[in-house]
Amino acid sequence: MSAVPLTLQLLNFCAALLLLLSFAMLSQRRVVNLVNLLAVQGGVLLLATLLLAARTGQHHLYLSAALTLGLKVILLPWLLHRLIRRLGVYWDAEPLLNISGTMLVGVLIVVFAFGLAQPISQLASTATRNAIGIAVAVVLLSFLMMITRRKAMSQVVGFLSMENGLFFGAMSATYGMPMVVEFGVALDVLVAVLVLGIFFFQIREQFDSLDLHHLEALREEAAERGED
Amino acid sequence: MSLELLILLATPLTGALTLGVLGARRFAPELNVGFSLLTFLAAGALAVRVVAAGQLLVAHEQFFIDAFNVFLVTLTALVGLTTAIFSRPYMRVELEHGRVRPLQLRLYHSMYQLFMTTMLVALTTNNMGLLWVAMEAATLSTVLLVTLYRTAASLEAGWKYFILCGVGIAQALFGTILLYFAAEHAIGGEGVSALLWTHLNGVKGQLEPAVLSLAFVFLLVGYGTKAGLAPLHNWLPDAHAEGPTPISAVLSGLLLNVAIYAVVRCKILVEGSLHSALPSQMLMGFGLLSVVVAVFLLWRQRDIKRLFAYSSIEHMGIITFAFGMGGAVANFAALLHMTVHSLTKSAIFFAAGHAAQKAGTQLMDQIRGLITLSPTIGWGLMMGSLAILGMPPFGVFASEFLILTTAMREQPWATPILLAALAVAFAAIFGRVQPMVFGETTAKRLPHPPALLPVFVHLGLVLGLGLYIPPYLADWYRAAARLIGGG
Amino acid sequence: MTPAQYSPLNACLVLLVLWGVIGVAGLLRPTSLRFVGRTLFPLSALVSVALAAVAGWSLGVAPERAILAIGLPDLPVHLRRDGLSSVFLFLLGAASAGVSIFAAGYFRRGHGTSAGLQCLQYHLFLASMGVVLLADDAYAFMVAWETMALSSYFLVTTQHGLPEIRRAGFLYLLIAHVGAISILLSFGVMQGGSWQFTFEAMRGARLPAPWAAAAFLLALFGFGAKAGLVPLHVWLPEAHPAAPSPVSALMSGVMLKTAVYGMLRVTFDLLGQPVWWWGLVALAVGLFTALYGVVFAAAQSDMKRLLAYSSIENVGIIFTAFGLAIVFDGVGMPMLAALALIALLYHCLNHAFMKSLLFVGTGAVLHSTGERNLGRLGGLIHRMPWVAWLTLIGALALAGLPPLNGFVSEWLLLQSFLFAHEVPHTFVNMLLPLGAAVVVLAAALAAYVMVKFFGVIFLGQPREAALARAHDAGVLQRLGLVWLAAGCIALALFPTQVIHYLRGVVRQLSGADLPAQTAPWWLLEPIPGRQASYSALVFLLAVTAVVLLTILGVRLFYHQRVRRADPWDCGFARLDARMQDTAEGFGQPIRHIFAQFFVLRRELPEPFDRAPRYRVLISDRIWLRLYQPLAGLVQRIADGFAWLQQGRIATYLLYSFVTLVALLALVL
Amino acid sequence: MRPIELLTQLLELAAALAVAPLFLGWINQCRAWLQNRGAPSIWLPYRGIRKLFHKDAVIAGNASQLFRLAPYITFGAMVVAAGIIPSMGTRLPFTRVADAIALVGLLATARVFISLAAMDVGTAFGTLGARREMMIGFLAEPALLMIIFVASLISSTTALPAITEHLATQTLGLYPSLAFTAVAFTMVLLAENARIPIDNPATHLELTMIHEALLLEYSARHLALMEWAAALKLFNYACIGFALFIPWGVSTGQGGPLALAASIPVLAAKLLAAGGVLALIETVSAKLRVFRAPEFLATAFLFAVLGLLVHLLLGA
Repeated sequence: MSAVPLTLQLLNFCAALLLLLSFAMLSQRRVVNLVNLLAVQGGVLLLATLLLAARTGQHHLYLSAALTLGLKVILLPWLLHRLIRRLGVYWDAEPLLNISGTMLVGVLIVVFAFGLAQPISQLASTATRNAIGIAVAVVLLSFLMMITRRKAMSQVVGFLSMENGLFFGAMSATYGMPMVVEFGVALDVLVAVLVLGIFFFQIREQFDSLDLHHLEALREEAAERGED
Repeated sequence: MSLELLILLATPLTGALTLGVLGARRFAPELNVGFSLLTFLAAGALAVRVVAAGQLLVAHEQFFIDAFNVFLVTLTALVGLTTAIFSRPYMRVELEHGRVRPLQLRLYHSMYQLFMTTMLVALTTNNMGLLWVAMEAATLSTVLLVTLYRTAASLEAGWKYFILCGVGIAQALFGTILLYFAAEHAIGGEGVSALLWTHLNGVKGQLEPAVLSLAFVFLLVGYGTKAGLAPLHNWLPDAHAEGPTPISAVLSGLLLNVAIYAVVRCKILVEGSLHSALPSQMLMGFGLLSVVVAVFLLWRQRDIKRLFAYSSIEHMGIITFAFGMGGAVANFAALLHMTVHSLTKSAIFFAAGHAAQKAGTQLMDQIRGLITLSPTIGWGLMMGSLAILGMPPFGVFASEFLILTTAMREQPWATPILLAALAVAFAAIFGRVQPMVFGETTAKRLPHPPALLPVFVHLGLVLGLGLYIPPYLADWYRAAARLIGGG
Repeated sequence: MTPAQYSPLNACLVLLVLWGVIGVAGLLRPTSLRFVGRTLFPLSALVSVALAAVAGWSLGVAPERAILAIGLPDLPVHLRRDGLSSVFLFLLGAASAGVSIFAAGYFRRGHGTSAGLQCLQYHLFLASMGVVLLADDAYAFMVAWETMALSSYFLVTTQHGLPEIRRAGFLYLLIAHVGAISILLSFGVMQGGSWQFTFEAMRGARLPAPWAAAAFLLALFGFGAKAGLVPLHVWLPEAHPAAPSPVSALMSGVMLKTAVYGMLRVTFDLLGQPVWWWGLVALAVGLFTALYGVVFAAAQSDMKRLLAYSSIENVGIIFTAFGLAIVFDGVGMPMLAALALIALLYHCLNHAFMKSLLFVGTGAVLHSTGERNLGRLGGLIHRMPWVAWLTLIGALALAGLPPLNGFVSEWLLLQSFLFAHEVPHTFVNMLLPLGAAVVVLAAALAAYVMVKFFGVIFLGQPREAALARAHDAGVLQRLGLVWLAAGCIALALFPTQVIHYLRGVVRQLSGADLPAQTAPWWLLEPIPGRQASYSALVFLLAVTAVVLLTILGVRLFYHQRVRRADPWDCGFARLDARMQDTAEGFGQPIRHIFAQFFVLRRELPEPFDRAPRYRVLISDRIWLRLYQPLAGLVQRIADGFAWLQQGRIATYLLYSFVTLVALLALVL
Repeated sequence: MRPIELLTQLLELAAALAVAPLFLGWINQCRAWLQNRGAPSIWLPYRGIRKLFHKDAVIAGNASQLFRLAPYITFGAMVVAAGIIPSMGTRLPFTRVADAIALVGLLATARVFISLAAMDVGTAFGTLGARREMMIGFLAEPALLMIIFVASLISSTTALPAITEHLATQTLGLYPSLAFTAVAFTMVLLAENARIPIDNPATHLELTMIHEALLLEYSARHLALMEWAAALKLFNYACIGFALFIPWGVSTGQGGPLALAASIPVLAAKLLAAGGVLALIETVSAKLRVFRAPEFLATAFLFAVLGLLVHLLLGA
């Protein structure tokens, strides 16, 4: 173990932390806390990026670290908090699948993800080979979270944590994407959140609630055939 | 950076900005048409140049035009133009009905141009990452258009569109990352170039199969969601039905094509590295599943735009199946089918949109006797439906002819399914369209004459493609088919 | 064109184009009956005559090709005219000439599609049939084929205001489309992986046996759907009554034959070597169709439905001959195969004339009485003698009675059946002669049907007062009727000449041929030495001679006095026209004997009804047992899929998730 | 053609025309004897015909030309049929014109015209008769064709004279298959000629009759022709039966005047015997309900098919 340098240990630690955080989100039912957790996740991501930058000395990593700080640690949580306050949605209703069950499925997903990441890790020359597995796990867990939640807001949080997972995957596997792409992605995420904001207000003024069961009208109901 | 390309990409972008300011003025629709026209001209020039000078690699290799995407670019620009022409009177009527307010009209026009930009970027870029960015941007630019009417249904549709496509596209991003990862491995990590399709294509032989198969799954699920392949299609009918008709037309006619385009680009790489039939089988599976699911859901539609949305899913399925079969003929047929489908389907949406406006409803049971109400709309809808159902001498038949005959030889097991599916589709769609076109009418006339020029231009083109494919076009298709491989 | 480059094929093409031009011309003044009806349609009739002449003249001419510069990139439109095409082109021209000239007098003001548009669709229909017969590659064939279906669909739905007509059109186009896809798949098999869709390449391709069988069966399904083989016949009795009578005449007289043409083309030309058991399949289907069709025809009470079902019967007979030909050809009896094929082609020609004649006859009746229901017709022979007597010719011909033409082809068919026992397969050689019995039963029933058809419409007393105002057909309509009747008679009296031409066609098609004909020109003796001979001409002369002699004798030896009186009323003095036997009554024995064919619903009057009424609803068992369950099945599956789509976004996300995980597991 | 052949032809026609009513008379005679009641004069049919010819024709007011033409056509058809069937000699110049199948067709034509004529007046009875007549027809025709099939399988031709000649000059004279078909043929004959058990020529009770219902509106010369044609039809059927099943005695091959002369008494003998047999059958059997007729004729068809199979099996 001593062979492993400190930064690397720290990186692995961050990875583990990310996984923990996504489980925490999965179990969390208060929307405010969800957002906070998201912010923390961003923070860990930032930390990981900095560590990686320090270790490899690739400068564009600093840039993406800055992006992360600005976007994922400060801007998005702030926006979401404002939305929550303006719309007054603090609690998510009872999730579709109860927490413990969700946890169980989550564990299975983690196993699956690690198994999946095995072949990749074999040939990863980068420092944080085994981090990819975790990235996949985070992505899938956020997916699970989106499936199980009822409030639009928590789905959005899930969506963003999925983005975080992706980001972590990109970094750990390849020291981040080329800058063009990084910016593009960041821009998209930003716009996405803005659009979301507009959405929320529209939905709100339409249904005066963000509960998703309002959004289940468009379905395939029985249609009697005309002449044919 | 070639001039044509510059104009091609810059025009809609400036259009988006300009209309973002002036979009609410009376002349905004004309402006919209103008920008689209300019784009189309640029696309034409580009096509001519590429046909003359072969493929084109510009802007530090960031942009890349070859036979495969150049005809899609032209097609996109053309449909963009005709849709703009169509939306002029259409949105006017909507305005008078008070379904939209001037400010929303501004949003509409600006987003329309932005959407065109993203489409064109996605088609012309050489950078898989940029492709992803453009696809995501396409979603974002259309999602607000879907909710333009602010009705409950449109909001729901928009929300589903946003979430499902967002999540889907996120998978695509992960796939792209894995691709990058593998590429870095093969090429050695000089950052940017490892995402350039041309480079990847060059070294696809050495890409790590294990990674690429994973990457392909993520990419397929991601872009497949946008292409509306079952079971990832659920956003599509809602978004098509609830948005304004011009948007339904471009979503169906362009976005789906571009998504398929992305999938095929990825397939080329993955197949090159895997040397296994896995990707083809996945495509064929998705294709058949989409066709079957779509035709059976067609059977029970009541909303005219939903109906044709499902028919779009069906045709995407057919195209995917054809690409999955591979081989010169099948690829050729698939490309042809992409062309004729987007032309026909947008034409149908134009006609259907006018029909719905005239009848004041989208429910097919309440639309009757169009042929007496307005012969042009009636015949447009009738001919369009017959064309999309693969009735010769329309071009859709030409491609289906090739696809079916190929399937009969290559994948005979699939033909009974296709036969049954096409039969059900015919019964479903024609059984609905016939009473709408024929019979006794109820609705009243409207002040604005319908802009049916686009409808008949499109149908004319499709008809022409059915009877005679000009040599240079055929060469395009052949070259593209060769590019995609198998040929 | 100069005689140097004159070729029948070019001439045919020019004529087809002319049809197209005439059709488009109809759009110039779409609502003017004078222009469309009195000018364009006679012109198109002239074109038809020219086509018939060219085709007839080109029967002996060697096959010729042409390639047009349109079509798919690697597949320009190939055209080829050989004997087979010529026969059917002749059929097309000759039949459509009569129908068009009739149609010229048929147009009326009325809502529905305008005359000009009908003119366009009508001529598109004719031209596409012509192209079907000339096409020499799969794509051109399919395009023409579907254009034919489409144009006829629009003609069927001329009166699209009425729901039942829309329904008929829908059913027709649906089945036609499914059939077309099946034909397409059959072509897909036949191109044998060479990706050459020209018929030339298909002739060259040697398919392994199972593939060849698949191609044949697919083609049988596809063309059978168009020809109206049971159980794919359901569209036919709906579409034929729905269409205007001239169109029904064309659909029944000519379009059904294009399906036969396609079947012959595929089996004997493209596949080359048919296997004998294919013939058994076709034979079985054909026989069943013949019986089914004629039994239902006997039970109908709508005159056009009746004719439609009788068309199904004749298609059945044609496919019986087809199957027989394949069997003989497969077991190496070329002479008999030739005989069966000649019978087949002959019957095609016959049916084209007879059925067109009857349909335009009903058209004339419909035109002057506005009535299609047999229960409201009767006694028209007094009001419309022309139509009546000319229709009688068609009816007798269709009943297969000598000396008219229907008998000739059935006679040839039976002659070839006589040898079935020599087929070197046990069971087959015992069962085949029974097929002959079925054919005869069908023919005899056809006579029954025709007696009902003619008797109820034209004989007896008028069942409605309105019929007193019925007027005979106009000049143009008479011309059409006369032309078709003359065709029937010509085909009846000069079989040897017709067969002389058909022999060449059959030789070209399958290499089989009859032995050299030794009989004199007036005597039909297909296989010399068997003394099985028939001469319609002498036959007719003999009967007429005897009849004339008898009449003469009676006049000579006895007197001519005739008194008119009321018919014998059994002392019940208040007999009126409505007490005549009805069409339903006439069909009653058939319903009784073939009860298991029908699903009957009867409404019998109560003894003390104020307004007693008797109604019988006859429905097609196949429709109830096959098609409705099919629709139900589709509905159920659709509901199943719909259940998956409940609008909850979480569910949709779950679908994506599961798909993702499943695929990942797949590649793992 | 040789004069002798022409002579034969003419003789046959003359015989048919002359003897047909007599044959009818003879059958009635026999039946009367069998039912031991006093027999009417054997010449009665002739008298009836002659009387009818002299009467004034009364025609329904709305009868059309078809109605007046039908009797002549029917009569003509029967005469032509008589010319085809080899009752005395097989070398008939006219027979090449029509083989057995054409003969069946000819009889069918006659039937159709009678039925149409019956429908022409438009009374209930006419249509009823026409309906039943056509029903019997389409049931009987397949059976008759099967019968002819068997015979023509044996002699590999459908020309009636050729069949007769082949059968008559055959050394082996005994065909089990023909035995079956003979039974079938007798049944068809009864049905086709409106005899018991299908129809009762002696009754005028409208609801049970077939043949009489058809002729209900006819009178005078038309009726006479119809009756004569009916007699001819019966005679023809009898002769078909002779030609197929007891062909011996006709002048075959190069048989000269002597053979022809010899064949006349033979024919007479056959007719007498046949009349007796018919009378016997009609006496011992009762009339069936109309809807038993299908079963009756189905049985006939079955016998014919059995004959066919037996032939294919034994080659005899």
